[in-house]
Amino acid sequence: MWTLFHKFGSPPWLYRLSGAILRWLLPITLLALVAGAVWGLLFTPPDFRQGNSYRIIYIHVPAAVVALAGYYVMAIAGAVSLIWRMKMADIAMRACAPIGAALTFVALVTGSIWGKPTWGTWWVWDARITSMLILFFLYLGVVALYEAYENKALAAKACAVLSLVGTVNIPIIYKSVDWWYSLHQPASIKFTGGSTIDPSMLYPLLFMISAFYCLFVCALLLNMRVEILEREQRTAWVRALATERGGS
Amino acid sequence: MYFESLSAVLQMDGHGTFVWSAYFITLGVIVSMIYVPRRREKRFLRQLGGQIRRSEGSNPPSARKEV
Amino acid sequence: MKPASTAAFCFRLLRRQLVLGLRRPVELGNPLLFFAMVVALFPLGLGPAPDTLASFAPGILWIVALLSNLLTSDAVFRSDLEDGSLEQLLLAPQPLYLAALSYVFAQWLLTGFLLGLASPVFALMLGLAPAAIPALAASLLLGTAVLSLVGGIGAALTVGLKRGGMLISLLILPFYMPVLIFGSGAVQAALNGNPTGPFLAILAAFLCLSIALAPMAIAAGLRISIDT
Amino acid sequence: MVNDSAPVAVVLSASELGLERGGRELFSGINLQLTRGQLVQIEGPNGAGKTSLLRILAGLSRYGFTGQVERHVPQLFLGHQSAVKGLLTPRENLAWHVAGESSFTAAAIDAALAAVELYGYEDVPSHALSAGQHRRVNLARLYLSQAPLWLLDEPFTAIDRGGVVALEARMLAHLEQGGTVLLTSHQPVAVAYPLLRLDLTTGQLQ
Repeated sequence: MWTLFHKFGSPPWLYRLSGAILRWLLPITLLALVAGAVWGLLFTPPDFRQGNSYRIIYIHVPAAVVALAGYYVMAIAGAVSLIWRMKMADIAMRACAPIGAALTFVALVTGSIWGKPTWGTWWVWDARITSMLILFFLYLGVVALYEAYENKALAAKACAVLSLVGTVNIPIIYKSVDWWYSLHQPASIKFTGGSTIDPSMLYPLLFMISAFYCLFVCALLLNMRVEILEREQRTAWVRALATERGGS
Repeated sequence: MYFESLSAVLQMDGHGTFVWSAYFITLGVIVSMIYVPRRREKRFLRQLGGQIRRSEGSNPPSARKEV
Repeated sequence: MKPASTAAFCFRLLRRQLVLGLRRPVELGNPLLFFAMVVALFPLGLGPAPDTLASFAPGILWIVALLSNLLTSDAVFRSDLEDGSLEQLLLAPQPLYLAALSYVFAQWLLTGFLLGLASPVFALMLGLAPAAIPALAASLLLGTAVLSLVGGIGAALTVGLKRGGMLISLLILPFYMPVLIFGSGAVQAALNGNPTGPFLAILAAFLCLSIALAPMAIAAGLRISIDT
Repeated sequence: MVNDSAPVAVVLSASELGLERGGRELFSGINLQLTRGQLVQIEGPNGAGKTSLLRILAGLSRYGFTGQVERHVPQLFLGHQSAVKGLLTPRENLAWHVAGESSFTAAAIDAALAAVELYGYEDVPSHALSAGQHRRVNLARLYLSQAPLWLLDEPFTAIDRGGVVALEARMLAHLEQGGTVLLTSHQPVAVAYPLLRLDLTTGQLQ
């Protein structure tokens, strides 16, 4: 267990491992995303109330789910970085923020596009959309804080503290927004009633959610590889790699 | 296959614009999520490789003057 | 000689911060003045119709209180960092958790507490029904304490940065939202004749949670900020 | 170095300290064991990391360095900044000091302020004092504190000749009582006491 833990702290080992994982995970992920999209777009029946516009669910919900999970991944990496002072946890945390922000952005934009045919307006202060918007702000806050620090080792620690504070706060924010929405809005335009979804619509959704999780892992590893190289650029193994790969 | 023709797939009973634009925006974001770090990695390795060659002062294999 | 006992040390810090605040009475008045000025902007922007203003009053008063707290949060640790007091504070053998709590408590007494006491005046200016005024003052007293604690986290994380002013708002405004929801909710409930107890209880729960956790984050943030 | 000395006498020990800033190695492999009654000056050119080392030893820098630091006794750290609040009087500055030392009596504070030649300035708001006088308020803590270990960063900056002589006398008294002084300074330290030098470029204590 501890040897594995220490191995994760070793940049060249992680760099090679991530390369090996990406070699097969990246094609599988892309294939799964395409397959899931085709399944959702072409092989599921339309919703009896919303017609075909509900097909946006196959990207909206997975993006939202993974964006939220990504915040917790970031916070866990932050906690590891603060407690064990592991350099690789810093790097993982740093890599999470832009990916999470991108996925939150997708969830917001697709939610907004979905809102137009459903509610007749591009933006509704619906509890979920509002919560997503706040999550987007939280991610951007981490990115902004990281960029503001000149010393990147300290930047990572500061972001770790911020993301841990966010972890405590996110459930509170979500519950508050939920409650706020139910107070101000009669529950008439509630949709995607969670458990009542038909299996023929649910399976492609679950499939897409797993594909988005794989996408998150791929993007995380890709971003971490760049950060590893930039931080370790004075070490012998990166220089050897650069002469070998970038020499031509 | 739920739809009968390609035009039905594109139109989706009038919701086609919304559905397809949502999917294409997502596609764009996903592609950039994969492409941007890969390009950064390649560019970084190329720059560092060049830096190392410059500092070592080694001549290219075919020591020809470039124009 | 032993170092000062923790209680004596916290009392000493609190007294020091309060004296520092009270020796600059003008700066003490600034958040209140800001509050008054922004409140005056709303009739100009929304029109002077008493009905409109009264219906927006709970939200307006709470948002302005939030902004005024945000502006003062930035300064909690800044002067101490600039003159080197902060590094001495971090070297003190007493727990930094309690020291951070003392700083935030002093800051709240000088801003949020005064704001809560002065809020009935501004509420009357906006035509808020008198029945809702106790709820406004109570929710502001509880809520601004939470805001000060959360704002302290942002202040601790950004105090070492040259341009922290804008950044701190980006970092902590999302964390202010639950307080805003329940704070203005309390006033709204009082306006509608509903009991305000549950709202105040939730705000008090937020306060307990932030007293327990925020000083830890502040302490961690200060240790990072001082480590240049 | 002082492995044969009794462990009780060790006030601060550091092993294998290394620091990298902006991709450049400032120092590495610093091993240090300070015992009671030692006077040590950290030496090195500008930018060698003297202040950084002192801050690591004090426990202010916690991230970004390698190695271990252990402090065994209470310390007094005086940094570049004087930690004096302009709105407080010198007396209040010392009485409500944030470093958490014990509460000093008014008489002790007055005596300390007199020792740094601020007699008569006790109740003047500090913003009316000069930068050198702010330094002196800070140095008054050396007369009040009971901490055996002093970490002083450039203590002679911005004080006049008389102040330097008084400070050196205070350091000598502290050392003779079994205290330890670790300092950085660009000026030669004229204390009639064996001076050890820590060279940052070699990491050797001489």
